[in-house]
Amino acid sequence: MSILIDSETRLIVQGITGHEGSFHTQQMLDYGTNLVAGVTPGKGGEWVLDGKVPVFDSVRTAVEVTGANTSIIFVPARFASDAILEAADAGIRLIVCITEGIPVKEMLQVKHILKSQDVILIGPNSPGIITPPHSKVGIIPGDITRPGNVGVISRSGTLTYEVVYALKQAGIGTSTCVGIGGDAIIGTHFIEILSHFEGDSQTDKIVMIGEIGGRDEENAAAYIANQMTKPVIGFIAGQVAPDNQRMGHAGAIIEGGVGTAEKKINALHSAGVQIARYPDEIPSLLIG
Amino acid sequence: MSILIDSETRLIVQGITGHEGSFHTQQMLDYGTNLVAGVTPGKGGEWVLDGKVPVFDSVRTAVEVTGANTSIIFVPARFASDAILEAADAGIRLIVCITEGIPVKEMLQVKHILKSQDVILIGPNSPGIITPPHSKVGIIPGDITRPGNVGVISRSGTLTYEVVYALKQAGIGTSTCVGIGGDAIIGTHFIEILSHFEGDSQTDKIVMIGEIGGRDEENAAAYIANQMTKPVIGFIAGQVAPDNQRMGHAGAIIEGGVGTAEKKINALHSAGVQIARYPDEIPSLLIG
Amino acid sequence: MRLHEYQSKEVFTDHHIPIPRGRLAATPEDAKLIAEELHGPVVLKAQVLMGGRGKAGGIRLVRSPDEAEEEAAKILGRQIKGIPVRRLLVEEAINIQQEIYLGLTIDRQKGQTLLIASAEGGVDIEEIARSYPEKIYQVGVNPLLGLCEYQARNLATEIEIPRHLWRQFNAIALNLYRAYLDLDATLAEINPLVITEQEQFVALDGKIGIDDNALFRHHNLVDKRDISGEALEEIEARKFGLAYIKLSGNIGCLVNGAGLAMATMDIIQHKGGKPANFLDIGGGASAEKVAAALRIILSDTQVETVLINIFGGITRCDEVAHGIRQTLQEIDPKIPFVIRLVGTNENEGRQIIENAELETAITLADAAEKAVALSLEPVP
Amino acid sequence: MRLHEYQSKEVFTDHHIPIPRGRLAATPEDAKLIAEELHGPVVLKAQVLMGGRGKAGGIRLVRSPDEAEEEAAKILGRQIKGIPVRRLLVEEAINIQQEIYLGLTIDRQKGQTLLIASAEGGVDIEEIARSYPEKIYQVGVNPLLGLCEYQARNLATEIEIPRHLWRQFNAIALNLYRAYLDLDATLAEINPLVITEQEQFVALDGKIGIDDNALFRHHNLVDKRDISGEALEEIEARKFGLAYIKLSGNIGCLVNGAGLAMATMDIIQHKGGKPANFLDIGGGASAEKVAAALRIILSDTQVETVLINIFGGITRCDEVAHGIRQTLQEIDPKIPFVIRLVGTNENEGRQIIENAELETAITLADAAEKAVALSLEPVP
Repeated sequence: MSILIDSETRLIVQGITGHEGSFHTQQMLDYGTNLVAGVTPGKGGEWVLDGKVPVFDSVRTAVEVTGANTSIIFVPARFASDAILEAADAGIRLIVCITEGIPVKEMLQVKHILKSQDVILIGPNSPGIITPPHSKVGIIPGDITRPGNVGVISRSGTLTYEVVYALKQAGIGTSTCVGIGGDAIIGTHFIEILSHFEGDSQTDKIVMIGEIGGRDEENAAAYIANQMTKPVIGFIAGQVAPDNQRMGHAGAIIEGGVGTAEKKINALHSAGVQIARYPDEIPSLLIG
Repeated sequence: MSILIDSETRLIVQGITGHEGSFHTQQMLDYGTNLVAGVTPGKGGEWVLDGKVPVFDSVRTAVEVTGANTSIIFVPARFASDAILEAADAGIRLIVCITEGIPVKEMLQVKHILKSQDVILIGPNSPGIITPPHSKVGIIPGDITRPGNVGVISRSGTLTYEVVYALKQAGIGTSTCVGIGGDAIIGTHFIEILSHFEGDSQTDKIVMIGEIGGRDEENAAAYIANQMTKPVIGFIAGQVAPDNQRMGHAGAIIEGGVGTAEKKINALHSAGVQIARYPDEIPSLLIG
Repeated sequence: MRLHEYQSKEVFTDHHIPIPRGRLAATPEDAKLIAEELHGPVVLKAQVLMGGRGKAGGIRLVRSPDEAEEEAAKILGRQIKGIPVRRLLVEEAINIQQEIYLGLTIDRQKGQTLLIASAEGGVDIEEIARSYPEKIYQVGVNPLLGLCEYQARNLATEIEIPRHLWRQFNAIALNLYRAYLDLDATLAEINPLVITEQEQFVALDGKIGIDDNALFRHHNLVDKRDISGEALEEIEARKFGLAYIKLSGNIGCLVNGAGLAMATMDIIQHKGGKPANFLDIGGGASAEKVAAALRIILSDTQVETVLINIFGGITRCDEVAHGIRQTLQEIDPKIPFVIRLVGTNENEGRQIIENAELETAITLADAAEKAVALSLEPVP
Repeated sequence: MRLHEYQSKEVFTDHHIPIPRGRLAATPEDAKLIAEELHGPVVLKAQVLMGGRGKAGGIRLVRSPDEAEEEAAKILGRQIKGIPVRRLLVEEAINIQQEIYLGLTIDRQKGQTLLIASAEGGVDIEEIARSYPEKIYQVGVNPLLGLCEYQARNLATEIEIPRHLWRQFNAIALNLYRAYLDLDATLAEINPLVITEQEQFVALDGKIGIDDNALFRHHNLVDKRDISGEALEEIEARKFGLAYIKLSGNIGCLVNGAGLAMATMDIIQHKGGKPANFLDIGGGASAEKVAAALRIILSDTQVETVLINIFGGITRCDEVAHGIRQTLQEIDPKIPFVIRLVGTNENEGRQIIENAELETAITLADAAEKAVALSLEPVP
């Protein structure tokens, strides 16, 4: 087993004909993902990637024709929030948004709309999800992972690669790796993914990669202390980051004392999470 | 038993210090309604109606102090949608909005917000609810009803009075009478109230008073045919109304053939509803 | 409140929806001048709020400025459904490739706005909706989110707008929704929305209806309200906040509440009489308002009997009775009245009326029967 | 992107939030002139984006136009945290009865905007928030509905605004929210919002921060961006879409991805070295962008070693390698480089680098150790 993506996944790619969309669609196909269609308004009826993937004008049509249940979004930031809403409206149940740079105002609205719907949004600004060895919905390079029993959750992109690669180098495999995205407003936070891993029979340990800003790690710490039975290893990037170039007082008022790497590390440590000082330390903590 | 209001009802009046609010608050008190407080922003701390009713600045405070669970709204149209949202946000579970003239755009938003909340909105532009002999949340004159086993639902104001009064004259009593309101966008439609009456042990028969426009009666007809076991007597006002001064085609397109008194009467008749030709006929149909 | 075609088109222009070039003309000379400015064939369109103006001769295609002047003179002299034509819209004639229907209105039941489109627009759209409902596409708009681009795009797909025109179509749909929101409209319709032979979208005709409850936000529109299409009584009624619609019968009705007013008309008909009007004095009417209502009823020369049916709630029967007595003291109508007062302060009210020696009734059926009987008697 | 106080106040005025009378001065003479116009005491406020300008002498109350000129000359000659003061806001002095805090910002966790208020505004608001959190009131705004009047009113109650001022306060809160929406702000703050002795609300100081991702909707603001407070390297970096922050160490870092860039800095520190900067080239950077990034790093004279850490995903290692080689051919930096390329096209990339005879590494730990060792060697 794995989390979020499995043998039932039927994936469509929104923005399949764009530069990134087409490159990563090929990568996902090569990896073995069950990719059933692409969507690019105005290009419906074409077949792309050597005629292997049909393109539809709308998510709705793609879902009707192919029975898709999962979508990955590569459309430009200007159109991405509309793409998320389109996917949700068409009945897609898992939406992975790779696009970065979506305005906060739009994401606040999208998040509120999705609240009342039975849909999971990963991202935006996420590297996606990979379940080695045969399924990925995202841009995480396939060859840097191997199958295994460690679940990985991260707010970062390339830092995630660094970590799963370090695991692979140490002979440790990944059950599923989820990049939840680096933006201020994201669809799914650490806690939800932790709970998926807690319930996943293939996952024995979890690596959680946080960074400075927000209080997602602090919330996760409380959740781990109260709800998790599986061991969690943590790493927080930004320990030597300069003072955040904050503006105004409002952020400080609502975030209170949280947000620094030190506070996050302390919170996680108190919750029983072992903390790596740098990514290369993670494998030894998992083995040890 | 009765529907919507009962011995658990703890009522506040939003707009209690206004002309209408204060008059009808007195009427409701005289009738025996369990009225616990009023709300008028800026007048918190006062006691009104001979010092019997405390006034609060906000619904939230009123709820905190008095444990109110029901609200009736008399505030002017300009402020009424905000008042509904305030009540819902403060945890009120039944909101009766008497105010008429709320812009449609605001009501569309209010209705969508309330959808995701566990709250019943009656109205706007409703005469309210009365359960003779001791509780009313609204402006229906108390002395024109008597307790009994007939549930009354109506879209109109004074026509409702006419009907319950005709029932009383004929010696027939009312379990609960609900005015759902005459506006285009209302919180609760016939169907929901029919279902309450179907489940109410005190109600044996139901009188449903509709009028031209919309398709609420047609929907109710379908519901009655499929879900109701109790007999329903209907009356539709506007049988000789002039052609609705419709503008454009859009209304005709979406309403299709529905909306006229004739269509509504036919739909209800097919659903087994006995139709009165005019209000004074209703009692004989109930007895007969 | 309804906007004229030319007003709707001003709104379209403000919201970046293309319309034909053209201007308003109040005289045949204006029409000629505008036709000269526009070069080439022009269309003259009578600006009346009634439907069916085309069949009534209110729309003419002309080839020259002189012809424009000539035809304008004819239309401006005409009445359409009893309403004199005061102004014409003079517009360039458009080469039409396709006529589309695009409209926004409220779905009361679902509590949302619908965007409606059909590949076959034009005057027969209602007939198409009835006979070929599958040709009409609808999409519900979340009122908290507004119309989304993907929704407009999906609609473009369904009515088979050519792909290279999607962007234009989407912009028009989104702009129409924006106009609808900005104006507190309950209807915003472009019919037909045409694709020209130059592959441009143009709003050839438009209708906008504004939510009367939101007019307080749109004083500029209220100031421009066109009352030329309304009966004098209706204009007077609106001044006093009364809902009045003139009908063809001889029993004048004064009632509180729209539902009760309709039921009163219904029962008059059932008892064999004919209502002269619908009149709702609303809730809590003052004596002055009642007096105004009664004056409006009595100004209709067809009225031979008056039925006053008041079920007091917010409305107080004594207040109504004062209004009646006041009016009867001013005007001596010399026609019979039947008055029914029930509810709040009915005793006080009846006393005032009794002093005036008017016919009264207790039940609605009784009141209607008496009024009908009186209305059938020969006028003295 | 942050707005200056004077820019924020322009926004307030556009949104009907009262501000003190006053204007911007670029010279002492301007300041004198404005002081004369305003009659009476004025406040001179240095327009810099740094916090703490009051303590740094950037705010002065003066009694006369002559004094205004004199003090303006002093402030305009000054630097605040290294940034020269180029402009002053010259404003009428306000008689303050009470200072309130009012702000809007994003709560990332709940995914909504918070309206925050406190009866005790002013420069110590963060201290109040820490020591007396019960004095800070917050209300969450539904992003689909916007701030409601009752929410503003409830907040007015909680911070004990006198009742006769509720209407004024509510209008300001609602207008501030409108400004926040219109500008795609992630912060809009009035601190202090003062009640004057004349019982009027005035926004005495304001801060607005705009969502960088939404700047495409606000070209007018971007054009007015003030870069006087930024290091030259940072301005250059923004030009190429690079995220760069200068630090005080000697190991220049070039990394793809913000998280990995931070982790790289962290490991450098753990291995005993000191990062000279944070630099994220983003995803899928071209050779040109990499070259620009490298030029920026090398323009920092404190940099004695460069660590390049690329984990290719969207980013292609060969493209990065080309960018590096190109720059090294242009500039001969004469300082050691450690280069780690992993992921997409890493073999192609390594080949390009190997030809250039640069130090390479496989793991991040290895790369960091090598870079730190090199950075500790005496500069040749």
